[in-house]
Amino acid sequence: MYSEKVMDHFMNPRNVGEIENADGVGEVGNAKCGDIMKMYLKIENDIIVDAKFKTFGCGAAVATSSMSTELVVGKTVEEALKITNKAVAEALDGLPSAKMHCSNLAEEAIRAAIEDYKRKNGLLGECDCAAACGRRCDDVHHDHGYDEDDDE
Amino acid sequence: MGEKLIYMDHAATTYVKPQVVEAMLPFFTEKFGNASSIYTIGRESKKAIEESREKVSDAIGAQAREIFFTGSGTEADNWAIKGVAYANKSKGNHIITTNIEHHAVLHTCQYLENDGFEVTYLPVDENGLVTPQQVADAIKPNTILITIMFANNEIGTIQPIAEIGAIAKEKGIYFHTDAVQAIGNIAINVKDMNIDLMSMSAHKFYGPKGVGALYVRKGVKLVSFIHGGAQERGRRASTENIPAIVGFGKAIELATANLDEYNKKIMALRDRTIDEITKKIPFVKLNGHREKRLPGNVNLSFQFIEGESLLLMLDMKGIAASSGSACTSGSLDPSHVLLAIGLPHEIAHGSLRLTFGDENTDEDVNKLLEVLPVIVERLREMSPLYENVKRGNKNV
Amino acid sequence: MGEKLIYMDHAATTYVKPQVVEAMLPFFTEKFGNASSIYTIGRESKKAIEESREKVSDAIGAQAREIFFTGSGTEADNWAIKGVAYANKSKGNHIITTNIEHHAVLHTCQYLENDGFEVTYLPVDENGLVTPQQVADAIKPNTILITIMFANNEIGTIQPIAEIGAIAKEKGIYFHTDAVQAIGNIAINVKDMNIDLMSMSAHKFYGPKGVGALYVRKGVKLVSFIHGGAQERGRRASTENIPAIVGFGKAIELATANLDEYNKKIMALRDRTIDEITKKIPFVKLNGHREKRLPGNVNLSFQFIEGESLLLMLDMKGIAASSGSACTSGSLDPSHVLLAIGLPHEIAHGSLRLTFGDENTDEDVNKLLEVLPVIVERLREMSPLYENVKRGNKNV
Ligand SMILES: Cc1ncc(COP(=O)(O)O)c(C=O)c1O
Ligand SMILES: Cc1ncc(COP(=O)(O)O)c(C=O)c1O
Ligand code: FES
Ligand code: FES
Repeated sequence: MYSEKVMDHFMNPRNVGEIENADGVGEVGNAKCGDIMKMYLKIENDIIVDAKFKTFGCGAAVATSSMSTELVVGKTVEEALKITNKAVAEALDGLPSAKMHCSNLAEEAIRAAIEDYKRKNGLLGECDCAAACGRRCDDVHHDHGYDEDDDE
Repeated sequence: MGEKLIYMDHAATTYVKPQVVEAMLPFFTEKFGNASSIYTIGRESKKAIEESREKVSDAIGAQAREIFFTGSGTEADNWAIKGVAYANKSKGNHIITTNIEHHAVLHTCQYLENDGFEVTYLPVDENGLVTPQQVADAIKPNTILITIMFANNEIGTIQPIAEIGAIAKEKGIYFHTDAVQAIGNIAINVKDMNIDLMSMSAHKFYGPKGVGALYVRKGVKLVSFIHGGAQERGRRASTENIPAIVGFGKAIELATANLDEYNKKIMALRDRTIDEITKKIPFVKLNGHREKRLPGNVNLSFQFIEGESLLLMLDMKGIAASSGSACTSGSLDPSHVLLAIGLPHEIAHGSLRLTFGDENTDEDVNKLLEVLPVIVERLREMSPLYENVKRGNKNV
Repeated sequence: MGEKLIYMDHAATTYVKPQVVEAMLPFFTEKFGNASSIYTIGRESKKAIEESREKVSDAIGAQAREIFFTGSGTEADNWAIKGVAYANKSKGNHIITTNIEHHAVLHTCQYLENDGFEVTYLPVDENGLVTPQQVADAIKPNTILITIMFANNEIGTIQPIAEIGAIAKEKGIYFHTDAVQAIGNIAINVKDMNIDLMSMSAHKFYGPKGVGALYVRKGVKLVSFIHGGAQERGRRASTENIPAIVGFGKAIELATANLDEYNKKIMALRDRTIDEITKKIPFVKLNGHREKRLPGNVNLSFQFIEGESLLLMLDMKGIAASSGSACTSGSLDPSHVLLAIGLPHEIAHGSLRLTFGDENTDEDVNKLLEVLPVIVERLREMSPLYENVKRGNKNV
């Protein structure tokens, strides 16, 4: 079900933990649907120099958390915002279709952490706020393991 | 992984015992005749089926002609429930069940609700039990069927089946029980327990997959579910799956002959596992009734962690287990059973089911007790929910 | 009997090929994991199922996701017909079929007639054929399904499936075909033939019993038949019968790879049998179309004798065959198929079906040609009907 890369990032997750006095912290997800991701960013001169995470969730959730911390480090804030869940999934050699939504979590955690950084630094434009975490349980977990085009 | 696999998921399915495979094998190659045929190898197939039917009826205290082979436990459930419902709809349209049934029962009931039937889903207590009184109270003049599972597949809780059977009998209402988890694992006598219909499946007691059986008490009004040829006395069409039916018979014969000893053995593994894990690991809860539970079933919730991650890490250590977390299936809600016994979503997500069987040993449990605490701790260290606890805030 | 069995009843069922048994075996014992489980042996099971699904879809020109495994060919027929009927009843309630379908189709249609559907049973000609024109003429505004078998199990007649498919497509009506006798025996491409749903069963082409498959073209509206767990993408519940599914895949792969050669071989046996028997034995008639027939099918009616007696005597000589006589099943009427092609009852009773397969040889046919005339003559000598003939009265 999972690629070797997913299993590697699951069994040996990179950057687990917290950053004290992080410049941005984002927490997304909902324990109710079985996934919460918390992302910590250290940002210097608009560049992400360190990232750490904590995740409550499935193998895909842990692996995408791990991969996204690797992807953001060294990027500017604007570059990091362009990282999509698809990019995270691709970097892991793909995810099973029922698990694609777990990669949304990573994308949103990055956004939430950056938003927190922007807010703390007075960089937030007026209407960015709602966009950060529009993810809701019901949106993500709509399917029951069936395929998209099946009628039942 | 190189290591020996430690399989602790016997409620999901079992391997097929060598004696069972051996009994099946001739029917693939030499004795392959269609049981409807009148020539020698056809008659041999017919005979093999009837011998198997007798083994099944002997094991549950029924008559051979009350046993019908099906293609799965799920098919038996579908047939029993739809079959009784449609055959008796002139008498009423109300069905009583519980909210912790297997999906084979629940989804069938939901299908019937869409077709004009009315279904009462009895709630269970925190141990997963319904009471005979609850059943009695739910009966209405239009009730035609009570369907309550013998033992639950997730938390192992065993229902008061004989008492419910007695109530059903007194009121003249058909009583079906899904005994897929129970049969071959605990002693059942359909007559003593007043069971009218009972679903079984071979792959839960070292028989093959893809073969089930439905016990239908003589006299029960039931319409057919799979229409076609005249197999199974005209009640369940399809060329008989002779190797699998033979395997069913052999497996139930072996299971019944050896039941007490088998139970004693796996109960010891179960009890030791429950005792030691709850002692060794904090923030853990046993799900299901402590005594009224299947001999091989352990179901525990570990707070702050998620089941799929737990399973994957156990798998890396060579241990196969299962979970009630929705993340294993990618669906919305965790197990309806764990929610029904009152677990909050996030705790239900952290559940682990270990079901012991034939080949498990004390060493297997040792290995589990060695690796599980480390894995739980490791996942908790990764969990944002656990931080709060370590900071002294226990109301996460 | 001591003698080698000469099996000439491959349309009833086949032995399972050694390569197929070999492919299945590991899944009983070592690789027994439940395909819904996420640990290693569970994922291996899942993978085996998906590989098998691809073999099936490759064999018929479908996509893997259009194949759903079932517990039998009969279940596939029941599911296809009831599934389309109930899913589309808001559009109409009329179904078109023929009067020579297998009971799996006929009895399902009759069940639906009791539930408010209207069914047209098209008559066939003396060869067992329906014409595309008959189908076109039977279509009404409320027609939702056409279900016509690919090839008949008794007389072997092959219907003009592609032409009927084209009509169905043009009219926007779902087209199901019961291809249980055809698949693995003649080439089928569901896309070229405009087939929307197609039933298959492994035990007719050297695969195991108790496993079928339904091809469902992407987009077809179909309700589920067996409700329960989320197996088969949520459309057919039951723990997957992995050994059998693997066997299905292996068997269809072998059958397809070898189809032309296989056909040539058994056609030669068929044609020689037909030619020589009709030459050697008087008062005999070939049933079914002479050319448009399954490569292995011979169906003959011998006047003045009864099928069961014939089969029993053949069995004593070590030859296994089948008959359309009702006496073999204990029911009143002889085969509905033989009656539908216009045979009088007494002639239908005297029918013999020989269906050739893989292991049959020219020597087998020699043996048959040696014993059959003797048996027929012996039974005729016993028959009061034959007396009249011998007395010169041919209008029996
Ligand atoms: C034409 C036809 N349809 C359906 C079936 C039923 O298949 P199964 O025996 O696998 O249920 C058969 C054979 O029995 C058949 O010949
Ligand atoms: C309680 C219960 N009922 C029904 C079933 C369905 O049986 P099968 O998988 O044979 O269809 C299962 C197991 O899967 C079960 O545990
Ligand atoms: S976290 Fe629940 S499915 Fe990934
Ligand atoms: S003669 Fe005995 S059943 Fe027909």
